[in-house]
Amino acid sequence: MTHPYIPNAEPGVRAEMLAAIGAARVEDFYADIPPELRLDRPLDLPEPFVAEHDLVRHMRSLLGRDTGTEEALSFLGHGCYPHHVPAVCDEVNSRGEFLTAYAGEPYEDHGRFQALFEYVSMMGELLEMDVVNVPTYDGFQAAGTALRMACRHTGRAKVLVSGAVAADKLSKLRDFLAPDIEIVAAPVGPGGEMGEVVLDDTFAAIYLETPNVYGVVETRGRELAELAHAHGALLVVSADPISLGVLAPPAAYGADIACGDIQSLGVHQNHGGGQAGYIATHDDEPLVAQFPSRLFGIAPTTVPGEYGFGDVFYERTSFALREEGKEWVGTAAALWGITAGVYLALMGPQGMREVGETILARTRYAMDALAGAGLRVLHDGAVHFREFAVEVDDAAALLDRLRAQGIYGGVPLDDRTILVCVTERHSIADIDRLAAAVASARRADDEGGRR
Amino acid sequence: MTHPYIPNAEPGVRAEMLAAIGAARVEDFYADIPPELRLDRPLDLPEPFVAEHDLVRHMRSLLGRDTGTEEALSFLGHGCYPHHVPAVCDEVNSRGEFLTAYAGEPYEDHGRFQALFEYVSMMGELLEMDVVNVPTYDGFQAAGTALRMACRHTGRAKVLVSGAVAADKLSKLRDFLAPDIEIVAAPVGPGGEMGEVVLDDTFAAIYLETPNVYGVVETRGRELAELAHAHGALLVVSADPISLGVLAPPAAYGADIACGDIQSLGVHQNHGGGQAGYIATHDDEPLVAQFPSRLFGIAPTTVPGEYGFGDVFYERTSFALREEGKEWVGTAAALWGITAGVYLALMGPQGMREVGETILARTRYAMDALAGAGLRVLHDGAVHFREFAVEVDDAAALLDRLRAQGIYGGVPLDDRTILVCVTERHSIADIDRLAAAVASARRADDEGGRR
Amino acid sequence: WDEPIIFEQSRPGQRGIAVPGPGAPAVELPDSVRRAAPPALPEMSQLHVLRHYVRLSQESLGVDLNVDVGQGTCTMKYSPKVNDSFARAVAELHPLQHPDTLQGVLEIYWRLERMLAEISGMARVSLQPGSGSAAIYANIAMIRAYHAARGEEHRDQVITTMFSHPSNAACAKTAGYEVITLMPDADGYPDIKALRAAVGPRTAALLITNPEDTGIFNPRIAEFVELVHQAGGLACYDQANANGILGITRARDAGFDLCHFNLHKTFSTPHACGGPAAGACGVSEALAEFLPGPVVAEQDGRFSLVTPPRSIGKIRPFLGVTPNVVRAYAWIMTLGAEGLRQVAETAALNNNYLMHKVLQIPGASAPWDRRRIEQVRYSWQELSEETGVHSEEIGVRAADFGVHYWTSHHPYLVPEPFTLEPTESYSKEDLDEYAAILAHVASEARTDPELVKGAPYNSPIHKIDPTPLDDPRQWAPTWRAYVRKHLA
Amino acid sequence: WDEPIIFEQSRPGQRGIAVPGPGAPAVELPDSVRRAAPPALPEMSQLHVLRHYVRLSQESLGVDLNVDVGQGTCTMKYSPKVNDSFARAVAELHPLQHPDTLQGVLEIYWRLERMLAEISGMARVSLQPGSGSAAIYANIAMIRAYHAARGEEHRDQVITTMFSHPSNAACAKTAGYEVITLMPDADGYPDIKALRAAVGPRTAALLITNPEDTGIFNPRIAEFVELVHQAGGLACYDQANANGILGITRARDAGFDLCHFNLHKTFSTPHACGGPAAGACGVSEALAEFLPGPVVAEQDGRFSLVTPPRSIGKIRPFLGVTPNVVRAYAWIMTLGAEGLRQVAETAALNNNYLMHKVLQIPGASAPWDRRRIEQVRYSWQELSEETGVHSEEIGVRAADFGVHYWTSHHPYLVPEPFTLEPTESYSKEDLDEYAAILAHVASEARTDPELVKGAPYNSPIHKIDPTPLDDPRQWAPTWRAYVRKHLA
Repeated sequence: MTHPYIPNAEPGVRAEMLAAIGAARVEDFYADIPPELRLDRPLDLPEPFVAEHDLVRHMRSLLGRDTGTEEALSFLGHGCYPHHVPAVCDEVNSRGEFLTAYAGEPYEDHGRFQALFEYVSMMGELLEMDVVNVPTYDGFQAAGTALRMACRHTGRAKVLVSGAVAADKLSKLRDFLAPDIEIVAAPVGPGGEMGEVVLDDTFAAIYLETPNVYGVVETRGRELAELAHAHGALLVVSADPISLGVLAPPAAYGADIACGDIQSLGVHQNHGGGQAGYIATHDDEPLVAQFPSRLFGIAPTTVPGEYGFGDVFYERTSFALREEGKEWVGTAAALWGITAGVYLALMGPQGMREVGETILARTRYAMDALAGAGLRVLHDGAVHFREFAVEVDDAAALLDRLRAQGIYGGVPLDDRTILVCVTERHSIADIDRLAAAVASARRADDEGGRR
Repeated sequence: MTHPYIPNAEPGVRAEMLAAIGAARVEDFYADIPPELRLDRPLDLPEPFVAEHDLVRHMRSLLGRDTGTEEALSFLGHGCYPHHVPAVCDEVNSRGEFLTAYAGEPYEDHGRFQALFEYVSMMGELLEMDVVNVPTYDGFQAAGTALRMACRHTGRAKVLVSGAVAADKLSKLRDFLAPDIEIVAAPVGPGGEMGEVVLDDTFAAIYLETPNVYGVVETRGRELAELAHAHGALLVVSADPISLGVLAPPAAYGADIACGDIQSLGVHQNHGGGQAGYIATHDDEPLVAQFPSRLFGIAPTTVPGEYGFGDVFYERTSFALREEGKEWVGTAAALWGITAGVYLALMGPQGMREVGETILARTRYAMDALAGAGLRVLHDGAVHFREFAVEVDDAAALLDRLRAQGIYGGVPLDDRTILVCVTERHSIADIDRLAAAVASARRADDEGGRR
Repeated sequence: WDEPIIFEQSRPGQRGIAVPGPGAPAVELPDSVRRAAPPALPEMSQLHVLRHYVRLSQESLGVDLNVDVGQGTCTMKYSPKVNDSFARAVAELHPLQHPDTLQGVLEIYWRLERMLAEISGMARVSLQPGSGSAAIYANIAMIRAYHAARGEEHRDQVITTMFSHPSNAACAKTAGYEVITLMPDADGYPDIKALRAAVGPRTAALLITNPEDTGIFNPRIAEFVELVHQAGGLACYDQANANGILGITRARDAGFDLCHFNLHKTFSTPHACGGPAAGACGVSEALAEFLPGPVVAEQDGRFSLVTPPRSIGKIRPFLGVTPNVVRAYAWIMTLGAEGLRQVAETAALNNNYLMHKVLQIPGASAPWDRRRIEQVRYSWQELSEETGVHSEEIGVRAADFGVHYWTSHHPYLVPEPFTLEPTESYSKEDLDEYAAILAHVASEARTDPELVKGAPYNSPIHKIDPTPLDDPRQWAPTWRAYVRKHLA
Repeated sequence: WDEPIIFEQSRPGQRGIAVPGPGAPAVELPDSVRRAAPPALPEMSQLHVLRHYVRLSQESLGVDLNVDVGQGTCTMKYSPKVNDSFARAVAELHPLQHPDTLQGVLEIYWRLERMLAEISGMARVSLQPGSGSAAIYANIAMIRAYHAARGEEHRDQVITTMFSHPSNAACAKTAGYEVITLMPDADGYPDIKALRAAVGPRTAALLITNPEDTGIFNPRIAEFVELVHQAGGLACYDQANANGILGITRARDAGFDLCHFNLHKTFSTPHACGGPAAGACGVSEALAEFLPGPVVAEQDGRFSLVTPPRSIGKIRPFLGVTPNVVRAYAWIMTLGAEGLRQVAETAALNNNYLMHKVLQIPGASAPWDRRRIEQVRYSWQELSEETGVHSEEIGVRAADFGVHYWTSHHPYLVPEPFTLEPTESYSKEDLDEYAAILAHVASEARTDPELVKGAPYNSPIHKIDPTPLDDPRQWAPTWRAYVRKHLA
C-alpha cells in the first residue's frame, strides 16, 4: 500500500521516475554511503498505526491519561500562565497558510511579513520602544540574549541579576552567559523587591524582573535605571506584557532593554510549548546592532504609498555572517508572535487596561482569601500581579490534598513555599473554592496532628 | 462599552452616522412600527456573559454535562453513524472561507462552486449516475423528495414503502407526502429483507432501503426494479454511500432514483446535526426536471479550456418560480457536501472498498460475538452492513447496565429489540468488551432472577 | 489558483488515507449485491487532497473575508469564532444517547427555546427544522394539522405576499395548498384591499414577512392578522428579516399564531456555503400540541424529551441541528436583552446610512419612498436605461473589487434590482467602501460600459457562457456527464 | 487584498473582545508603577481583526498551498492535519502539573526519546530544545561540560564545515569557542587535509552536517570522526538533513558522540512561519549525564522527571515544545520502520528526479559532479553570465507562479545559488511543474531579462526598495518608528 504521506512510493511512479533518471534502483543514490555505515536491518520501532483512525485511538488513549487545567482548577503559573485565549487567536494561528509557512520572500509571503511587523509594532506601543524583535524561543532566551546584548554594547562581562528570579531561569542564564560573563546575584529585600545593591563600572547591566518570581511588582525601576546609567551600565527589565495595560512599561522608568515572554498574550499553556521571547530597545543604532534576532521593517516599493517589508540590518545576523554574527538566529517562535499580535489587536488599549485591573484585584482578593484560610502570605505589603507566595508546613502534602479535590493549588518553590497564580480566568468563586479547600485541608491536618 | 460584535454601536460613530443621514435618533427608523406593537420593556433574557471567557466558562459547564461517544464506547447508529472522520475533512470544512460563505456568484465563489460540483461528481461515480443534487437537509428529506419526484414524474399518487424503515423516517414521509400521496407499507420478510409485494399500475414507486433499518442488505433489487418498471413505476433506493465501495450501487440493479444520507462520509455525529441528503438520477431530462434542489454544472468561459460553473436547469426551482417550482429550495446542508467530497477524494476507490470490507467483517464478528454472549440475533442469515438487531428480555434494563459500564449498547427499537451498530471505528477489542459486558449483565440478571 | 478539476489530479495507486483492516474473517458477498467495478474516484495523496481544497477555499468569499452586505435578505453577519468551539464540543455526541448523558445539550435546547419564546412572544418553540424554509414548512404542517383537528380540512388556501421569501409560497404549495399572492400597493405595502378580497372560508393561513425583502415595515400588520383571524385562518410570520426588530416588536404582540426564525441569519450561525442551517418555529399556546416532536421538557432541573400530543411528527431526523443551536444560544448569551436591541438598532442604522450613501449614486434608486428597517431592495433601472448595463453585470464587476452582490430576485418586480443588508457587523468604513465600489462601477458603466459588461477581470475564471446549463444535450451536472458529452 | 497596516484600521471606542470585570475591590497602584498613558494599540471590532488576519494569511504561502520544494535545506514536507489535533489536546496542560496528572505526555516524551535513540543509534535523547539551533547550542554546552568535567577546559576550538548550517559556527562562537571552518575540496567534500591540519589538543569538537547543504554525502565521514577522536575531541552530527537517510545510516554507527534532529524538518512538525519548532539532542552513553534536565524516566509503567547528575541545566523553560513532540511522535507512529525508510528513499528519489529535470534547463548547473541524497545546491552562474539576471531575481519571478524559491545562502560559495529539496511529500507532477516554472523563467531571462528583473507581477505588492532597511536614519522596525521617521 502506498502511504498517504508518500505519493512517489507508489511502485508504478517510482519505476517511471527511476527510468527517467536512468537509475536502476533507489540504492544507487546512496552509493556514497560506505557499506560499513549502512544499517543492515530495519529500525527497531513499534508497529505503526497506518490507518488514521488507529492512530487516533492510540493517541487518544495516551493523551487521555493527562488531566489538564480545564478539568482541574489550576493555580499553576511560574512562567506559564492560564490566561484566556480568545478564539480568534486560535482561528488565525491554525490557518494552514500561517501554520505551514516558513521562509518565503516578502512577495509571496507578504502576509507573514506584515503580520509579524504588526506584532512587533503593537509590542512597541505597549513597551514604548521602537525596536522589537521577531520572537526568540522564550523569555529565558530573551533574558539571556538581552544580557549578552548589554555586555556586547558596554564591552563588559559582569551582570547584576535580581535574586527574585526563577531557579530554572537562573540555570539557563548561567549556561547561556558561560563561559565569559559573570553573574552577580542581587539580594531580595524583605518586601519581596530587589534589595539594596552596589554597582561599579565593571557591570554591563542590572537585570530586573517585574512582576518578579514572587509576583511582586518592582517599584524602584527608576532608581535602578539611574544607578545603572551612572555606572555606564544598562538596565534590562523583564516584564510580562500582559501587565503593561496597567503597569508602566520599562522604558517609562529608564530601562534600556525590555524583554520577557509573550505566552500570556493569547497562547495556550501547551504544557510549556507556548513560550516565546521578546526583546525591545529604543532606536539606538549601536544597541540595535546587538540584536541577534531578525527585525522586520517597512520598505517602499516601486508603487508610491505601498508598503513592503524586509529584514532590518540583516548583516548583524548569523545567517549573514555565520560566527561573526550576533549569537545565532533560526526558527524560533514566530507563530506565537503573530498570535500575540492578534491578541493585542483584539484587546486594544481598553482591554489591556481592564485585564490588568482584573488580575490586580483578583490577586489581592486571593491573597486575602488564603490569609483568611490561615496561610502566611509572603510580601503581603507589596503590589502583586498575578502571583504570590504562601508559606505552609508541608507544601507537597497540602498540594496532594488539594489535587485529590481536583485543585492544582500552586507551584512549590521549596518544601514550605507555594507560588499561587490567579488570572482573569479565575472567578471569585474559584478563589473561594481554593480557600475553602485549603482551610479544610488545614483542619484535617490539625485533626490528624491531634490523633 | 461597545460590544465587540457591533462596531457601530459606539456612540461617537453612531452620532456621526445619524448626522450624515440627517436623522435625530435611531428611533426614527422605526417610525412605521405602530406604538401598540412596540415592546415597552427590555426583553426578559438572562444576564449576558459579555466577556468571552465568562461565556466559555458558562458553555463549558453546560456542555460538560454531556458524555459523548469518545468517552463512552458507543454502538449507537440508527441513522447517525460513528465513522472515522479524517482530520482533513475537519480542516477543510472549518476553513472560514467555506464556513462563512453563502450565495456568491460563480466568480468570487468559484471555489465553492467547484467544490460542490466535485462532490456531486464523486457521488455520481460512486452511484453510477450522472445527476446528483447539491445536498438537501438529510436522508429523510431526500427520501421524501425522491418519492415526490417519482409521483410527479409518473403522475401517480401512491407509493410502496419498505416496512424495514425507521419509525421516525416513516413519520417524516407521512408528513411530507401528505395530503395527496398514499403510502402503502410493504411487509418485512422473515430474513429481514422486503417481503413479497404486489404492485399495480397506480403506484408511482417502490421505495427500498439497503442496508435497511435492521442493517440487512437487500438482495432483490433487480427483481423489484423489474417489477416496478413492468408497472410503469420507478424504483427508489435509499443506500448509504459508505457501503458502496463493496455493495452494488442502486443504478447497477435498475434503480431510477437513489437517495440517502451522507453523514457517514466524513461528518461527525454532531448530535444529529451532521445529516445531509443526496438524490441522484440518470441524465434523463423529464426526471431531472423533477429535482427541487440546485444542480451545479460545468459551463465554458470566454477562455477555451477554462471551467466555469453554474446552476443546471434553474427554472425548475422555487427560487425561479416560487410556488410553481418543484417543492422548494433554500439553505440546506452544502458544507457537508463539500466535506463528503473531501472524504471521497481521500478514500478513493481503494479506501471505499476497504472500509466496506472492514465494516462487513466486523459486523459479522459482532453478530457472532453477541450470539455467543447468549443474545438472539435477528435475521442472522442475511448479509448485514454495520447494523443488526438483537432480541433481549428487557432492552432498557440491559442498556442501563451497559451504560453503567461506560457502554452505549445500542438503540432500542422496542422493549425487546436493540439495534447494534459496528463501524470501522470499533476494534475487535471493543466488540469483545461489549460481548463480555452483555454476558456479564445476563449472568447478573439470571442471578437476580434466581433470588 | 488555476486549480484543475479533482479528477484530473488522480494518479493510480495513490491514496489520501488508510483504513483499519478488518481484523476478522472477510464476509463473502453474493453476486447480486457485490459491486462489480470500483468507483472512478480520484486517487491522490493526502497533501494533494488538502492542497486542492485549501486552494478552492481561497477562491471563495466568506463573511470572514469581505464586506458581506451585498447578499441582501441573507443577513451575512459575523459568526463568532468562539461559538464554533462550542459547536465542535458536540461533534461526538450521538442523538440517541440516553438523556442522562445529554443533559448539557438538552438544557441548551430548553434555554434557547425559552429565549426565542421571549423574543417572539410565542408560547413554545421547536428547534427541529434544518433551515428557515424547513421551519416554514413545519409551520404549514402545523397549520394543516390544526385545521384538520378542528374538522376544517376545507381550508385549502394560503395567502402570502410577493416580497415574502419564495419558500412561503413554495412550501405551502408542496403541502397541498393553493397559493394566493398579494402584490404591493402603490405605497410598497402589501395590498390590504387584495387581502380583504382573498380571505374567506377557504383561508387556512396568511404567510407573511415583515419587514418584507424591500426593508419596508407594514404598519398595518396587526390589521392583516386580524382580517385573517376573522376569517378563521391562522397568521404565520416569516421572521427571516427579524434582525432589525429584535427587542423592538414581537410576532405574538401583533397577533401572529406562528412564526419562524433562521438561526443562521438573525442568530449568527454561519451560512456554511448554504447549510447546515437551523430554523426555529414559534407557536402560540393553541398550536403547541402540534409541534414537531420531540421537544425538551424540564422538571426539577432534569431535562427529558417528550413528544407533543398531536405532534405533526418528524420534520427531520433527531432533535435538530445541534451545533447551530449551541452557537445561537451562545450568541444570545453574550449579548443579552440590551445587546439584542443594539443589534437591531445598529442594523437599522447601518442600513439607513448605506441607503443614504447609495442613493447619492446617480442612477440608483430605492422604489417606494418609504422608511426601511434593515435592508433595501434598490434598482439600477435609471442607470440601466442610460447605459445598457444591467444589474447583474454590475454585480459581476463589483466582484472584481472583492465583494458580493447578489441579484437573484425572481420575479423582477423591482427592475434591475439589487438588495443590500448591512447587518450590525460592519463598520462605517466598510459601508463607505461598499458604496464607493458601487459608485465606481456605476461611473464605469457610464464611461466604459463594455468594461463592465466584460467583467470579471479579477476572478479565477472569465465570463461564463451559461447556455449549456439549460440544454439537456449539453448540460453536465457531474464530471462523468461532462466526460461523456464533451470529452468522449 | 490591499490590506492596510492594522493601525490604519483603528477606530476609537472599538474593541475586539470583552474582559471579565474584577469582581473584587480595585487595587490602587503607586505612581511609580502605574502606566501613565494607554498604549496606542489598534481599536477594532472582532470581525475586523479576524478579517485582517485572514486576509494576511491568504497572502502567505504554506506547505498546504504550494509545491514547497524551493526552500532548500528547510525540508518543507507535509505536516499531517491529524497530528495538529493531537497537538491541540495538550493546549491546556500546564508543564508543572504533578506527574501523576501528566502520564500521557510523559509517556510520549519517553517513547519518542527511545525512537529517536534507535533512529540515531544514540543512547539517550533530550527533547528540550526549542529548535534545531537550540539543539546545536545544547550539544555544544554538553561538549563544554564534558571537557570541563575532565579538566580539559583548554579545548577552545570547534571545527565545522562551510556547508554545515551557520548555526553550528554561530552557536559555538556564542558558547565561547573559536571556530575553524573547513572549506570544500575540489570534489565538493569537506577537505580532510584541512581537518588533519586543524585538529589538535585545542580541539573540543567537530560540528558537521552530512549530507551537507549541497546534498553531497561525505563518504569519509567515519574517518573525520576518528581523526577528531584521536585528538581527544568529540564529534557532533548536525542531522538537519536527515530526511534522506532515515533507516539507511545512523549517527552513532559513524562514531558520533552527539547529534541533533529538527522535529520540524525531518519529523514533519509545521514550520509555523518560523517556530515554535523543536529540536532533539542525541548523545552517547558517555555524555548522557550532561543532558539538559529534566528528562523522563520510566519505572513499572509510571513516568517521572529526573535531572541527569551533571546536567548542563536548562536550555529553555519546562520540558520541551510539547505540541511538536506529540506531532513528531504521531508521525513516526503512523510510518514505522518501513515507512521511515520509504520516506528516505522517496526523498532521495524525488531529489534525483528533480535534479535530472533541472539540469536539463540550459544555464542551470549543480556544482561538483557528485551524487546527491535529498537536496541539491544548484547554480545559475551560466545563465546569469549570459543574461545578467541574478538568481534572486529568478526567485522573485518564480513567486509569480505561486511557488517559493529561496536564495539566502551566505556566503555565496556557490555563485548564483538556489537550493531545492523536494522531500517525500510531492508528486512527480509537482516536481515536473516546479521544473517547468524554472525552465520558463530561465527562458524568459534569455528572451526578456527586464521582465524577470521587474518581477513580481502577481504579488500583493510590487518590487521592494530595500535601501531604507539598512539605513539607521530611515529604517522602521515598528510602526511607531515609521510614523516618527516618515509620516511626522
